Amino acid sequence: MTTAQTDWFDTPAEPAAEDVMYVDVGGYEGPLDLLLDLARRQKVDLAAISVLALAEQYLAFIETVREKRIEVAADYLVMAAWLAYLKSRLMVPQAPSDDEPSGEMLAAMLQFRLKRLEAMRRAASQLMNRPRLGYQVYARGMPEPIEIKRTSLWEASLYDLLKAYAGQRERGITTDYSPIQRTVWSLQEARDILQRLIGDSFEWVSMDSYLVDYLATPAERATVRASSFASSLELVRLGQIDLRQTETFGPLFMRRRKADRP
Amino acid sequence: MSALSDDHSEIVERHLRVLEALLFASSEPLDANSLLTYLGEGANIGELLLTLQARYADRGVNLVRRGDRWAFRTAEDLGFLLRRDEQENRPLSRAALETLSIIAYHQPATRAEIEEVRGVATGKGTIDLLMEAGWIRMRGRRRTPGRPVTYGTTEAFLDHFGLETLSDLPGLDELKGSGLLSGRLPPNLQIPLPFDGAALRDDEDPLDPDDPGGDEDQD
Amino acid sequence: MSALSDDHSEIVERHLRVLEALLFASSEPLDANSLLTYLGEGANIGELLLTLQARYADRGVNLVRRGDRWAFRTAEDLGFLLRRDEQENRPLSRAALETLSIIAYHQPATRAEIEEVRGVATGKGTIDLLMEAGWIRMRGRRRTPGRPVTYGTTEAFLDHFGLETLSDLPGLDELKGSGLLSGRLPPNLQIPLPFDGAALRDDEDPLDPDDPGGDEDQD
Repeated sequence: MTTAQTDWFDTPAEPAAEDVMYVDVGGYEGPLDLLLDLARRQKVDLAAISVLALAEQYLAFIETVREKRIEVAADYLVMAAWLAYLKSRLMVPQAPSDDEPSGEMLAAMLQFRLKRLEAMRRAASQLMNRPRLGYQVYARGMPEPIEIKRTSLWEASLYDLLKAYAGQRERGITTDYSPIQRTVWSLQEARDILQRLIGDSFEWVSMDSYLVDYLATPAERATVRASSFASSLELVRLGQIDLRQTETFGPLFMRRRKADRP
Repeated sequence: MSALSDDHSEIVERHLRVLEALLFASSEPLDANSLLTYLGEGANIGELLLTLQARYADRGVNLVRRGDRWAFRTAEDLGFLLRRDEQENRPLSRAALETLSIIAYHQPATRAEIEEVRGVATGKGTIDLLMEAGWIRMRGRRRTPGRPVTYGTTEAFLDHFGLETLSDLPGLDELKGSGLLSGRLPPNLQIPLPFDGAALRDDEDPLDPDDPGGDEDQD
Repeated sequence: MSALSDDHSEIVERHLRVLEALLFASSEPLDANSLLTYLGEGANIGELLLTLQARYADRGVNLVRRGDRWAFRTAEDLGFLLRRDEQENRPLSRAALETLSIIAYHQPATRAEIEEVRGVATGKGTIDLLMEAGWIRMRGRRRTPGRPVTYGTTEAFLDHFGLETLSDLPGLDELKGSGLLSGRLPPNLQIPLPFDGAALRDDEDPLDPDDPGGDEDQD
């Protein structure tokens, strides 16, 4: 919607009837504004305007604008459709069975809306003509503001204090703390060690005796055994060693495979 | 005159001096309650303010009431002397003026209601501009589908336009009498519009806590 | 009274009103000559200003002369109305709390010692704030190179935290027992037993005479 550039205190000059058709729609603040302007040109009290004539003028105006291929905002077209409907209701006598509002009621509604808009405009201009602050009436030019002097009362509880102390002592400790590295044998690691330990020995030797040096701590036992066993299976698959177990849960023996000898 | 009434008038004079000092010092209107905190219990603040108002009635500076607040302002008839040229007079757009007067006369009013009166969509910029000027505020939310925000005027609005209360709006009675303020009703149905102050109406809910300015509007 | 003097006093009253409005609304004191331009020829501006000054002499606002200029100001005896002391309760920052607790346990402590425990530089503001709150004081100077100031707590500190003596501060076992320190502590962690008593320790010198608060700390 275009904003009206016209100073609305200026009552627009009354144009001759034929001039009406040449007014640009852009000068209006919406369809109601246009209707109000058209109504004013009837030079009568809004209560006494001919709504039918008004509707016809509006429709003619919109028609002219559209013939000039000027883009008309949807608001104006909605109003045009409504006025066309109003016109038809006013011209055709109402049937008794008709539940729709009568043409007279619709016309009264339109008059009411026009009167209300005009009243609001008059109210706005009355408001602006009042002695306004900063225009006719003035406030204190040298205000003496209230000076606020702020003093802070600090609050802390003994708990806060102790928590702060304990917190930072603990912080100091954690900087020295180094997490215990759990030894985990990787498969590659276990395989390298087995290769190294078996060497060129073709004797059956139990796996545990190879690894006894590495089973020193109970914590490492499981990972050493698991990784070594898995690696030994891999070495068997590659045909590098033989593996033998005489009984269930018995010791696992291994030796360098003969065929593997260079 | 008895000693008692002497004492009394001495206290009244002291109170009046305090009120003068406070109201003179401030460029913003002050409300009676905060003034009372400077006087101590038992002071009849309402009567004191009226006394002060009467004293200044003929002076070049008058004590005026703006809603619940009071302020010294230069006398209206001397405005011609004081016109400040340096003031930047940015006239309000026609859309803003109309929107302001519709809110003033129809409050609490939703945006849809403003648009219904103007017959055209009201840009958000217009409402924002009036909010920024400090003349309108969000009052609450209408208890209808969509819970639209309702707008009303502020005390700064009263102050700017020199109104004591909303019922001082020019032509208000006439407009009410002709039914023009009664929303969507046909012209022959006249329903007087209640013009209460800041309190929410039956069909208004308070603003949501996260509405802008929702807190300031609780006072 | 003759008709002539009636006329005269009417003109004077009108002039006084104009002066009131001008002086009230002006954003700066106004001199007699510029005021005169609003009154027209023949007005005795000097006399008018003195009349106005006399009228407001007992009021809450006075007309005061500042050099050649005049202005309304709040009466001097009511100036207290325009000042307000506000006390706000504010929680201590974490840095301040930590610094305070280190001083409490490790006193007498120098700033370097505090920083060593905290592992971070302690802003001067933090120490100043604790001094201002009245919880710490400068005790003396450490007998080491640079003679750094040693800090300790005050009686106001004991008072605020509800301690009878510094030895009421909980020790290691109590801190562990109350869950403030976790169980996983190296065995060599020591919580110092706070040094009680205002007397200087062997490695402390008294404050220099020109240290702030050097005198009060001698008691």
